[in-house]
Amino acid sequence: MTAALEAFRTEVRGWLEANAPQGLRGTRMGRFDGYWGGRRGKPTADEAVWLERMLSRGFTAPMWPKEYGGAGLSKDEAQVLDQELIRLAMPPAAVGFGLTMLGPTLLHFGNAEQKAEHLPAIVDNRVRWSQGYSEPGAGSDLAALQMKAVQEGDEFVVTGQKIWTSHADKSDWIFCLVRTDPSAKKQQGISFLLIDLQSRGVSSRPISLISGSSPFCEVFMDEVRVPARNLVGKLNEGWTIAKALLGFERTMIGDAIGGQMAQAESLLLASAREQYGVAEGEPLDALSRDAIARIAMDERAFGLVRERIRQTTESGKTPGPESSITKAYGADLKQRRYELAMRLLGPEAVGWEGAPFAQTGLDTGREWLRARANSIEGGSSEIQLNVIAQHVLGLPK
Amino acid sequence: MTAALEAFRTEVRGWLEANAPQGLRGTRMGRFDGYWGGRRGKPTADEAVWLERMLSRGFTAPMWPKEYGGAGLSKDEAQVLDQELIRLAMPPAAVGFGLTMLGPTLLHFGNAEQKAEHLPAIVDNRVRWSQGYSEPGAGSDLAALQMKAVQEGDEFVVTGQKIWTSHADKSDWIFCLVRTDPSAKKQQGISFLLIDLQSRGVSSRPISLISGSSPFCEVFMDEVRVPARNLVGKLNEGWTIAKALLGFERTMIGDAIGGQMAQAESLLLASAREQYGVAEGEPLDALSRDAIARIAMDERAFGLVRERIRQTTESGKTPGPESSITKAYGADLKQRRYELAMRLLGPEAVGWEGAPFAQTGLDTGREWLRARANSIEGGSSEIQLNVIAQHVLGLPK
Amino acid sequence: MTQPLKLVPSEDQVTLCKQAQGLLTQQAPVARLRHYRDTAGHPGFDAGLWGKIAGLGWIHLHLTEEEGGAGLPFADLCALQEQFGKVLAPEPWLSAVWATELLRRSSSHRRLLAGISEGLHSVAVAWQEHRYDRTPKTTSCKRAGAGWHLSGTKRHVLDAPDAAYTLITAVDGDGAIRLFCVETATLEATREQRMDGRPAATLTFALELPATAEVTFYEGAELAWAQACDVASIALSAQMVGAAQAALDMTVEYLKIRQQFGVAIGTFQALQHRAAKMFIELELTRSAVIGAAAAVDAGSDELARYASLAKARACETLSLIAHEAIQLHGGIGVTDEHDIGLYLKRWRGDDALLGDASWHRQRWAELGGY
Amino acid sequence: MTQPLKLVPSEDQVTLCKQAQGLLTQQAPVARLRHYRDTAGHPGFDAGLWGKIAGLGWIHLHLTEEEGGAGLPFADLCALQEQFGKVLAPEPWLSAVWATELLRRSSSHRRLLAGISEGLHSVAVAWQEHRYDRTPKTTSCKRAGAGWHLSGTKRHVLDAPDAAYTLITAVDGDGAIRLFCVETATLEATREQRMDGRPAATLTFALELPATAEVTFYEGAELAWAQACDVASIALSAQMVGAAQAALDMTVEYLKIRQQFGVAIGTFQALQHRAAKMFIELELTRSAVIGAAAAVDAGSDELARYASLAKARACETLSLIAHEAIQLHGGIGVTDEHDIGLYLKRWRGDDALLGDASWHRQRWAELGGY
Repeated sequence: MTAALEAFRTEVRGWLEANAPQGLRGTRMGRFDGYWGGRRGKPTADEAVWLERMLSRGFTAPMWPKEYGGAGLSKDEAQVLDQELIRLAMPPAAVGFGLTMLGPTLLHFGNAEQKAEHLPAIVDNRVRWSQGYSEPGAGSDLAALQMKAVQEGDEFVVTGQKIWTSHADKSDWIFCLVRTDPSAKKQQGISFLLIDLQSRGVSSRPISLISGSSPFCEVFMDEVRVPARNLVGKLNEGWTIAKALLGFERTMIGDAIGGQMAQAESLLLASAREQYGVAEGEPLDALSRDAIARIAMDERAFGLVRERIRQTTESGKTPGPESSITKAYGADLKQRRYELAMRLLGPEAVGWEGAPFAQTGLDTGREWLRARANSIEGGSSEIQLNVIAQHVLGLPK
Repeated sequence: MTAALEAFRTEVRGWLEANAPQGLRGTRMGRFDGYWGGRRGKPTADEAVWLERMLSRGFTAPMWPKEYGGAGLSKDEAQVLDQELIRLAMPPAAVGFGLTMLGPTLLHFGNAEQKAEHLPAIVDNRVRWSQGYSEPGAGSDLAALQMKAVQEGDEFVVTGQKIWTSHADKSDWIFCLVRTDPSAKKQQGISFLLIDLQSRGVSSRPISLISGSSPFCEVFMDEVRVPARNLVGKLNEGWTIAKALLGFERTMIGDAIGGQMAQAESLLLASAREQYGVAEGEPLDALSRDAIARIAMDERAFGLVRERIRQTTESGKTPGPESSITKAYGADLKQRRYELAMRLLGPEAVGWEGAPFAQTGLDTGREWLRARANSIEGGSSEIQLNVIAQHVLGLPK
Repeated sequence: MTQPLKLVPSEDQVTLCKQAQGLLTQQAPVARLRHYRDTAGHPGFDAGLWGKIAGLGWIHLHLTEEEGGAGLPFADLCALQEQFGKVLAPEPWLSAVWATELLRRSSSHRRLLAGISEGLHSVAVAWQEHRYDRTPKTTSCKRAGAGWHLSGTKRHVLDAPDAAYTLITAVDGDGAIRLFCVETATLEATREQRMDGRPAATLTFALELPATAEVTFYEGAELAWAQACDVASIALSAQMVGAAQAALDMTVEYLKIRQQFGVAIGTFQALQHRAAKMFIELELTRSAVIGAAAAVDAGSDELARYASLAKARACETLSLIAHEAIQLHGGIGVTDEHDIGLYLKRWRGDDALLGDASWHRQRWAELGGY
Repeated sequence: MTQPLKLVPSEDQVTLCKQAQGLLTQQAPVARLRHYRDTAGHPGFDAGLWGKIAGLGWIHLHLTEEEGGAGLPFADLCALQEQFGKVLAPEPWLSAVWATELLRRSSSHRRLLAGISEGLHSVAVAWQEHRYDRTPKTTSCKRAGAGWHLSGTKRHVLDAPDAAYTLITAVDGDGAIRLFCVETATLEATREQRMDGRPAATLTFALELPATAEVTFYEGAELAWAQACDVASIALSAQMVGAAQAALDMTVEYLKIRQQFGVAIGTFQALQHRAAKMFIELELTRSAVIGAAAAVDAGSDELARYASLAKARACETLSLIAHEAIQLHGGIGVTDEHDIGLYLKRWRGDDALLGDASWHRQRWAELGGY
């Protein structure tokens, strides 16, 4: 096994050395900073080459079956590939909610036609997906959603509003939770529907955050007609799918934060040294040192808990309540990290834009503000704590 | 007004200079470290003289009416007296739950006979009172209490168990919440009863805490016969009295902690200097300094909030929900103070008894453990937070 | 035995607060901040409102009658600051308090003091160079003939873009602190676009000044500078208590109306406890600030410790409440559209002014000899 | 690219843990601690149980076959430590691990190593003088003829009252660290009555020792001492994870059964969130400890950082959980009668062993060059 794995590593390394465009090497920013594709996507020349080559190996969706364009790799092989990509600091060739959220969901719950129609277009990044879950009245209480879909012949007619839809303005399709039985009990009348965003009656509006402009949008649907074959799973049984997908989303957010945290110690250190004028190799003041070490150590433990979950979870299995740990802790950790970064910046932390503020400080300020949303989006920390208390610890409702 | 107050101060100062026994001057430990009285109380010669002289002025209960042995002072005059006592560091001449809890309650809710019978014996410290509130099944949910009192002619027959009764073994009487109507809704069937602890059928058992032996007892009542005239307020309407008394108790605990905290900064400093070998006048390490300053500053703010409440509250008024602030914050503050004290002691903090541990370290350890109960006794911090959320902020139940 | 500080408001103060509330609620909704923030025009506040405040005599309310004031307690001024802080008002009141506290200790610039009180002149205080150090390091003054040569850079000078005059701290050749009053127009100013949207600038200068530009003090510049900073810190802390109160009020209100899972989210005990903890911290901080204001009125020799107590607690409490307020508002809380985010940004700005909590704890310790 | 550490238990390890659970649940209830605590007799633990543990080959489980062990991963030993920690067992396992890690790096005391493994000898490690410094300051050794003069005082020497031998750290005239193996009976011992009820003593000595008393190391004493302390810290952290798990389990159980206001108190959201937060912290800490054990097995060059990570987190997490556990148990939680308080006292003892969280954070920073 390990020998086979090492052989795979050698082969992959060689292939990457030969095929990874020089212009992209060393440019990796994280697991989610790469080419997002879609009809409106404009890859650079390097990105286009990189995508095409990776596609030839099925490496944009390494663990998906080959029939849909994946590589059919085992979990361990996929990890080796990942490590080799990181080794060259290559950005992922394709990124998107299709790969991280809808794809795994369709693999579980989609029928043969849906898989055949949508998975290949996710793998090769032709179609960019967005997520239609939250509504103004359905945040933490997601099952209170009101967007209604009425079946008329072989179509659903969809009317309502979604909110917090990332990149709706750049996406091609949206997967939506819709209410198909208003008379049933909350969770029971919900269905999971795939909707082409170019359909007549769809409109969207971007949302500004406290940190400035954002990828989030509101999406409005006014009698949008959706073919009935776009229903995933059974009618009124979308809640199970919704929950599984939330697991993928939580894991994705946890991983994303993990990636962003990797540099925390050295960045905080550099900032403290600059602010207090302490040369490399000299000890920092005790308060800064203690605070930075705390974040760095928590970051290491966070990496270990995610790796332990990864090693424990069977390949391809829907993430369980343990994904609530990484979601909640990751949000908290990132917030604490930026809070400390701001504290180190001190009076320089008040900048919003332009001189006399340094750009790194301005970026830190925006990240600090943006991080406030981390404990709200993708299931608030309060919801994650509820899940852990009730579904892991078994405390009564 | 201020002139009259200054005249009063001059007079009191002169009287104290003439009458405060020399042997007690400078021995004050706090507001609740003095002579606790009662049938079993054995005052020292100085304590007996001090009590007698203070009684001659009504100064053991300075704001109570003169007819019951008080001095009938205004709130401001009482504060002047207090300041002058502190000036000489005199311990209070009489201390006890009669003065802090039952007395104010009887002044509000007692009838003329009850006031005449009990208040003078509280003022002159003849009778020591204890409090019979909590039961094993009725902690935070005090109104779930089960000790039953059945009226038979002009007597109640009382059976049941109380817990957390401080000094039951040294007290003469107990004020109890008892259930007089088992069929009524929880809060409605409760009465407030005064019971002589020498009655037949009363027994008690001391409780050991994690910090060692304690003043707490369990009290058992087995068909104890209590004269019906000892009912305070109306039958089945004891809950209102109970709540008012809890306000006095919370204020008392807050004040007690405030008194204990007064020395926190200098004691923590001395300990840090000793542990780290830092001479007086030299700066401490940054982490200790920050931690000690935090406690010291919070202590100052805590003193200010209590003083502000004192100045705001009308003289003699039942304390409102603001007493929940001082109870909850006081417990937290004291716990944090001892946690820091232990952290400064480091490996020396693990002692329980005897050499090779220094006595101050051992005392700190016991106080640290004892402080854990501060957020549980007298209404847990959780209950105080409930009260603030619902009764101050008006959040819905 | 000194009397305990007076911590309850007088009837006068209550009346004054009501008047301020009426004025500010009507004319100074929080939302107006976005306008000043997004336009960065001149002035960066409502000159009409500021004129009204001056006209009511509030700016010099706590000055003695000899100084042209009403002789009211500083506690009353702080009560007004609290109302002012509730709506995150961008008017230059803090700078006015600060400059006033400097100039009333000075023999040289009495006319300017009157100008501030009457709202005629807005005066900025330029002091900041590196972090929170109050002693200038790089801004220096040298005798040049009968006058002075003054040069240096000051950062984050609040209200400078609209100030007629700027008071600048500098060190002389002996390392002593001196203060100069300069027309702002003579300084090279880079306007800052700040998170809190308030007008501020970085100032750079190399000036030849007449001797009369120096602000001279009755009891020395060092003491005056320290005391003025302490008094200003207390006024700022009072503003922060107001901001924290408003953010908590908005949040409690939201908890009562926002429905999820078929009930108001304010019924959830975890949220109730968090709201209660915020309330407790706020009450402690309010008491600290009231105590500090009373210490000013009582002429307490612990002014510095009280000021550091007030500012440290105000920083921590407004931080707690502004952060929690956003979380408890959920998604809407992180949108620019909702006012609650403005409180978090204001905290950031206020935190950076005159020292953060950690800096003040260190100062408290130093004042205590450890 | 190194492989990520293996963080999942092998089947062997799972089997081993079940076996340990069976043994300890049956023969080592937490309540027995009160007996050892209150009598302070000899030995201060259950010799029969300790013999069984030795008999099962667990003490030297992770030693190589050449060293007389079973060649199992250190991770397996840590999994056993966790089970052991759950019941707050007072048996001298930590001292055994510590001494073993020292002696397996030594060429001089192989027979003693075997004696420890077989449970024949209990060996204490005497190192502590002032706070958590690992380098001896006052205990010194001087050459005296062919042997050594060793003198000093060591505090809080765990398991010393029952140990046949004590390993003592000292500095020689050149400031280098040396280790000596001494019969405990030759030392002046003051038994400590500790909060956690474990046997420990303060040792004072001024001895003439033969040259053979020195423990000599293949790769130098300094490295061996550092590594042994790190490995012992990880084993201790695993015990602390076990204690935290047990305290959390007891608390969650209590939340389910304790009724107030007509419902189980575990239905209250504020308490649910607190329990969930404890669980999250514990999972992070468990991962850190598992990672540290895996780092030992992998021969990682980050051993020191992993050890400090594990111990710092174990201290913080057991503190959090032990404190919260008492609060959530309410009144019964602060009585000596209930077991939950024993966890808080054990935390205090474990916290003071081999460095508290703050000390390890500082060490982490120093290892990182800041």
